[in-house]
Amino acid sequence: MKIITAIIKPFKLDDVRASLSEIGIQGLTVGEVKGFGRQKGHTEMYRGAEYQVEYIPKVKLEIATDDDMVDQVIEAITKAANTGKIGDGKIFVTNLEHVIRIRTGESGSTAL
Amino acid sequence: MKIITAIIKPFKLDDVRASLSEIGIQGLTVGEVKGFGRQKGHTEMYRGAEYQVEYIPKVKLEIATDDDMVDQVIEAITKAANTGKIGDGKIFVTNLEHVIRIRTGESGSTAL
Amino acid sequence: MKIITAIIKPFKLDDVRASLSEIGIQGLTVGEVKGFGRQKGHTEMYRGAEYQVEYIPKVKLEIATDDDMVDQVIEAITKAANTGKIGDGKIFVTNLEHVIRIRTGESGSTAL
Amino acid sequence: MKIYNSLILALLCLSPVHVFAADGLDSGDTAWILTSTALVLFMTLPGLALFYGGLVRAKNVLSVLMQCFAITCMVTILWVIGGYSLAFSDGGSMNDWIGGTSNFFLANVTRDAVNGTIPDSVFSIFQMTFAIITPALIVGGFAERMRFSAMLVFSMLWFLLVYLPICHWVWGGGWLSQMGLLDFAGGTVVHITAGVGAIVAALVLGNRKGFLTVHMTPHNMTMTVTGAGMLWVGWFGFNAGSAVAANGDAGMAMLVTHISAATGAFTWMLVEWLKFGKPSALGIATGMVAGLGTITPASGFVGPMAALFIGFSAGIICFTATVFIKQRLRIDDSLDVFPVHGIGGMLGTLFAGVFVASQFGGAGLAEGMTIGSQLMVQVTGIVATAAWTGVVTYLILKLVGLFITLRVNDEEETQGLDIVSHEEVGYNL
Amino acid sequence: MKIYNSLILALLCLSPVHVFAADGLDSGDTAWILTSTALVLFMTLPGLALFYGGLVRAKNVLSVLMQCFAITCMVTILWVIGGYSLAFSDGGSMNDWIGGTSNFFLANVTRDAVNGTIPDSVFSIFQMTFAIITPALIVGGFAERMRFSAMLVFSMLWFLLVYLPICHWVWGGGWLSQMGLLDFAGGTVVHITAGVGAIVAALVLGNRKGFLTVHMTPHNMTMTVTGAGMLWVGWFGFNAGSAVAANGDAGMAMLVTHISAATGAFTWMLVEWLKFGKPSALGIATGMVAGLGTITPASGFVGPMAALFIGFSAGIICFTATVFIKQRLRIDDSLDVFPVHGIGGMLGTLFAGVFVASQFGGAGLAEGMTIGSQLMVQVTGIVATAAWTGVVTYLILKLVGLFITLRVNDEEETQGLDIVSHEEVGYNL
Amino acid sequence: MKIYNSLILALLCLSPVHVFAADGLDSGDTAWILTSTALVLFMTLPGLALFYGGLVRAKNVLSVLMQCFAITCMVTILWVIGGYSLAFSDGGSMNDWIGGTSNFFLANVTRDAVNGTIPDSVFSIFQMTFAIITPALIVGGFAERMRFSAMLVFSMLWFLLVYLPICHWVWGGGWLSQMGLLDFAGGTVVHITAGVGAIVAALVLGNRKGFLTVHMTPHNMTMTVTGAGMLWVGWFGFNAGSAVAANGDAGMAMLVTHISAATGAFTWMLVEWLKFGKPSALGIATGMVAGLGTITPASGFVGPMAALFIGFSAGIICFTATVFIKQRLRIDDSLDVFPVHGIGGMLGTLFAGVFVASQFGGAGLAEGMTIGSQLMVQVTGIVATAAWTGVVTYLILKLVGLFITLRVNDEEETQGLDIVSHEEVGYNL
Ligand SMILES: Nc1ncnc2c1ncn2[C@@H]1O[C@H](COP(=O)(O)OP(=O)(O)O)[C@@H](O)[C@H]1O
Ligand SMILES: Nc1ncnc2c1ncn2[C@@H]1O[C@H](COP(=O)(O)OP(=O)(O)O)[C@@H](O)[C@H]1O
Ligand SMILES: Nc1ncnc2c1ncn2[C@@H]1O[C@H](COP(=O)(O)OP(=O)(O)O)[C@@H](O)[C@H]1O
Repeated sequence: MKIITAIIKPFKLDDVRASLSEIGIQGLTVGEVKGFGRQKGHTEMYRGAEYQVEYIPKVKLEIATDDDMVDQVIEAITKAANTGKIGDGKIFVTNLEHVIRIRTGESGSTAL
Repeated sequence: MKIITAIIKPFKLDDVRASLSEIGIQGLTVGEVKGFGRQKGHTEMYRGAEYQVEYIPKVKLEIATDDDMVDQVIEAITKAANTGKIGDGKIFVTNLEHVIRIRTGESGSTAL
Repeated sequence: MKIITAIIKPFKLDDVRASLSEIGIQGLTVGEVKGFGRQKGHTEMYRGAEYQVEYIPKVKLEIATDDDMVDQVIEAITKAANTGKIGDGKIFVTNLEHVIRIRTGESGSTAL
Repeated sequence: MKIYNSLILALLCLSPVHVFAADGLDSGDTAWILTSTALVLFMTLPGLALFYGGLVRAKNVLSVLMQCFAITCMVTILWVIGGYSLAFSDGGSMNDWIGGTSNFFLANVTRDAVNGTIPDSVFSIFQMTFAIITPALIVGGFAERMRFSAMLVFSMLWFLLVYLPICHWVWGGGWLSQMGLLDFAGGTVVHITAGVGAIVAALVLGNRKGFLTVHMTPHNMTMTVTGAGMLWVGWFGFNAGSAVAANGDAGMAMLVTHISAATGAFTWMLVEWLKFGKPSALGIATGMVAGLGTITPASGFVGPMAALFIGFSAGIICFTATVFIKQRLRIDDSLDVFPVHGIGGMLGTLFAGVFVASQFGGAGLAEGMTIGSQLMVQVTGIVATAAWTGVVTYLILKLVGLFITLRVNDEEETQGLDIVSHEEVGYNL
Repeated sequence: MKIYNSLILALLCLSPVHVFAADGLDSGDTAWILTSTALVLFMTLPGLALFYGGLVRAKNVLSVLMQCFAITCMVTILWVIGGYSLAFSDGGSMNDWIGGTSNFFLANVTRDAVNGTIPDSVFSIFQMTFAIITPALIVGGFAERMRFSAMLVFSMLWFLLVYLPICHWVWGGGWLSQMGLLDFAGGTVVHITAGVGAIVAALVLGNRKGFLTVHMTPHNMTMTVTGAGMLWVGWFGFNAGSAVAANGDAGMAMLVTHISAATGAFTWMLVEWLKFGKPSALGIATGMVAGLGTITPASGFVGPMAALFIGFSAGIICFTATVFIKQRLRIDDSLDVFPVHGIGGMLGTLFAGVFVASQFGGAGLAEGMTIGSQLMVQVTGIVATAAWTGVVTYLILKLVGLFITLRVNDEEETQGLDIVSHEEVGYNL
Repeated sequence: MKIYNSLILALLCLSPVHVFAADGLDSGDTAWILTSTALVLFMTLPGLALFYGGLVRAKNVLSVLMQCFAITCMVTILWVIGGYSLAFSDGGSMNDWIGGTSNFFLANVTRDAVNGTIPDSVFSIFQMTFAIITPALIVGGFAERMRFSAMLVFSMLWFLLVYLPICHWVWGGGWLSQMGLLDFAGGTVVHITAGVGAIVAALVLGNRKGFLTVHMTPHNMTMTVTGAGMLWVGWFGFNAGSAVAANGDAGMAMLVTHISAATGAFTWMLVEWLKFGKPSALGIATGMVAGLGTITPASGFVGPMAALFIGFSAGIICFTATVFIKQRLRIDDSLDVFPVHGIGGMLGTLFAGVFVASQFGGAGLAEGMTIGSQLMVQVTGIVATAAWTGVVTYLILKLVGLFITLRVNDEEETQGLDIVSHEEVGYNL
């Protein structure tokens, strides 16, 4: 199993969720993060004091999934989150060794 | 070493912490996340506009631990976080290659 | 590739960012978390009710990077985030199998 | 001299309200209208700004506060330049339609000028606060999507071409006032104009992206409830201040205003409880505004029992209108200005024509009027106000749209007006 | 005629306060009570609502705002129907205990009715704002756990069976007023009843889950401080408005009110600093409320030096009571209504009996009274008010509990009342 | 007798303002000053506290609220003890410089004492609210870094050694008042002293860690805008209340105050728009305060056209000063008290000397004064006030610094004053 972590633009969250649902993904976990990267933030002025906003609000999605779904998930996210502009974000894939569903104690793929 | 990531119901945080302490876990990191899954949110009405709240507030725990503690940790979390109702959450286990304690520079198990 | 996750004191974020920039790290993702560990929080009194604040605000950094940069990154973080006092935090290294840049679809090191 | 003495004394004794010096000034009345002015300004800043600000998404909160603030400033300046004059001075041959220019730059508002029993300066600033809140109410119709510059130009023209004439028609001696229209504190002048203006603006600008499909829940209901409380308190100045005296009329206006607010709020809450299963803070606060808006035109004319009825009606009818416009017509009058203020203002203007009658505990119909004939006048007032407002608002928006893009683009709307228009964020918690 | 002239003029010159016209209305007094009414409403909405709302956890903030709001509306309606009449009209043979029905539906509150030097409409709405805030204060006792429907029914019965009779006893000509009880602005009528009502409710409902073990820190201290500021300002209307005139009594009441608030706040802060090592914003704000509650019954009777002493005592004694009830008795009077308002009200009612004496700079004892005999009256008032409130509150809750579950269940308490009772959330930041 | 009658009547008819009884009390004037007192207190709590509180970082918000609160309490107590006496009673041979001790502990502020047409109690509490807000304004200069205990001691001494003497010089019959300085509502007494005090404190304490390099954006602009709205409304009491009567002077003061606020705000917004590309909520709110501070000394003397000009100048000049001090001088007067209040107060005090002239629509110069000679007086007032304030503030801080560390250490500054000084946090959302 894998964990697929995606950092995307916040306003794309709904689209990404929708296209993940289409390919049968039923669960995921979302967190708010700030991204530093190539994309630059805006400048705010406060009574003559200038602040470059360096962090950009991003959303982080974590999806635990079976190995055979990984490519589909990546594709679904890539398509839905793409705007072609800098700052669209990244997808990271890491190995998931074990998963347990707390309610039932099930483990492995059936716990997803 | 492993990283054990648990997504649980927020009000169970204190119980889980307590039972982890009992088995000797001294450190962990907590974040607020929103979960999408089988559990459904409530419906809010605002002057006739209806919104299905799709995300459910969850808490994400990350615990870095030695391999031999993994089963105990999983058991402690499962027991403490279980309500038997949908949405109790998941536990994910991934591999932790390396750990450093910033204060001392120690690494490996002693850094946990 | 690796993912380097660091839990640090919030007010050290700017220093850490700066020293990561120096060694050529261009992207990272930051989240707010609360840490439980050896460091203890302060006590708050509210009209005679006493509350021990158990969680300490921390910042979590995630940096995806090539294998050959790992040591430098660790060093940069350790130096910049160190105050020598309890609660300076941890660095975790895990394996990153795959990375995709959403904007271009690039994958692997060039996507970082 | 003796005769003179006696005359004065007779006057002193007969004066229904208060003894006042020869120049007519009454310090008690003046005190109350000074206070009322502060209360009505308080309704807009921060009252309405908070009430509205809490209802939008966090990314647009400052844009709403800023719009209320900028309108307050701009209308003040316009009022000084010519607004007061066009609304309240004698328009000569045009007086049916608009006031004159004799008071441009407040020429005659001198330190000693008296208007009734209060200084003219006080009268002019009291009225100014009404002129301020009316365009500010419209902000709710186009919230979260209008460009700031377009908003300023639109509000300026709307104030000049809608507010000023209608204010003159009703309160400045124009044709509706000559006809005997009963509008004590602004059912037509303030609420119908704002309500109609808002929904026309909502239609011209179009719905927000994702209206009724994506989450657009209030970002801070505590802010909205705070604003609601301030509106309630401030409205005492609005309605009881409109007596332009500290007397029994003012007292009764305050009493009925309060009763209608409470009844409107409670009714809305109950209806919501019955229909949707839960009573909500937003519901009770909205019902309160509906109750207040509806009693406004009637507040100086009716008694407590009528107020109970008016508040109750407001709760039911404005609720129904709100749901209808959103769910059926699917018009994104974003903060429901029309169903609450527009419908409320119409309702109240009608009720004023009925409950003014002394058999209903009212102040009594004017001589020669029957309930029927008064109602005809009220309907005329409502129709004229709504029609003029609707048409002129539409034309202004179309005109402004020729020169300035009215609406931010999609990406900006997604990012939120706070950053896009003001390069600021509401919260850094 | 000359004689008549002279008489009138003599009257004009002798009138201690103000010249007024033949019908007795004084525009200055009216202006001030209109203003005071706005100020006292402001105390509840948004003042008290924010003060309380900030103290609870984020998941319950709207429930508190909503309870204050709904109580405001409900009490208003009840006041119109019969409350004003039962509190302030003549109860005939029952007058010792309760008023009559002659003013049901505000029958005699006509446009011209005068009460002292102000319109009766103004008097009745001014008193209404006191009737509103009293049950709203009790919300602090059962916060974060009472069901909304049960809260409404309880508040309604409590208002009818506790507030109205005691208000009549003290201010409506009932037995305590006949005895000469000194309660200028509501030490017994408002603060003791609210304080005792709250702690009884806390006991009957039981402590919140996790009381004193899990974190229940205020979710938004800025909201609480905002509310505190509004309470302070609004209290000027509460106490100085209770002079029912704009004169020296009102001025002195405002002055001593302010002094006691400041002293109470500063004292509480210092005590906290000494005892716990840090002075807190919550502490200073709470001390302010204690100082205000305590001066309330005495505010029209005492001078500035007494106010310093009263504020100082309030700071020390209410602080001690708060810590005692929480740490020793472990009663979850969640927002400390009893130690602050209950104890404060008792303290102030006692002090009124002492510092009214002219040797302490007070307005002077009534003829035939000594400090000793006045104190006996004050103690009688305190005991009677506390006892009646305690017993009747308990019975009401038991009664209501037979028909409606008073408290949400554990899971709902965990989830928070905002979602559970109102399907809303405070913040979407 | 007839003659007497006639005389009285003549008096009645001539009295410019109002008939009043023999003891001189006027209920309308009293009502307005009671109200104004509430409004000016409202400016500090919660107005200024919120305005300032929103501008600092979240970790310091309670420290700012707490400082405003504690200053309010402390100054109240000092005012009762001796402040009122030193500011407003006759200082005998020292009267040029400071008042006397005859009114210590408000000895003569009895229930019946009258001051002009209002009770002395009302006059003394009205003036107290000015004494409260002035040191509270200074909080903006040393925000986010001063220790709470040092802040209390400093504020106490500053109040005694700066505020009281200057208040006596200008309003208590001291040398500046004898000279004929025009300062209607506090350009010198309040704004110049606060502005100069703040920048001196900023210099002595040093800049905040990371000033102009790390992010120090306002943590809650909605709070700041809320506070701004409250300041605007409250300022009506500040300026129009300074007429100490409900008459044409009060009315005109309110009108010009409002105009200047609106013009200052709008101008600042436009300048910002031109210079930085975007108009901001912070900008418009700051311009409003600048407009208000600037009109303050002139508010009772000038007419509407002058107000437009004064507001406009405030918008331009205070804006320029703010940017200059921050970007060029790099002085961390953290919330810009000097450029807004200090510069604004100076500007307004100058303008008062010009626009008072009747040819500019003002109330008219005093007999024997020309614009030139009046301007000389105004300059003297400005220089004397600024110099005394600057020197004494500096000395106080140096003195206090000998005994108490003025500033928190680096680590504490990083952690934030809320936890460090008060063991509390603003938000637990
Ligand atoms: N090396 C990295 N490690 C972790 N997160 C990164 C890394 N590089 C970028 N990110 C995240 O991806 C987001 C987008 O990256 P950015 O460089 O701005 O644009 P793009 O995705 O188009 O390359 C960043 O805001 C950050 O959150
Ligand atoms: N595949 C997944 N990947 C990541 N997180 C998941 C996944 N499935 C569920 N979750 C998380 O677990 C939470 C609980 O899941 P849910 O399906 O609602 O109930 P249950 O845990 O009882 O199966 C979700 O809210 C979500 O945060
Ligand atoms: N086993 C662990 N797993 C995950 N996070 C941990 C673990 N131990 C500590 N942490 C995180 O590191 C932070 C610092 O740890 P702490 O024990 O307080 O001090 P130190 O880093 O000096 O050892 C904690 O607040 C917590 O966020």
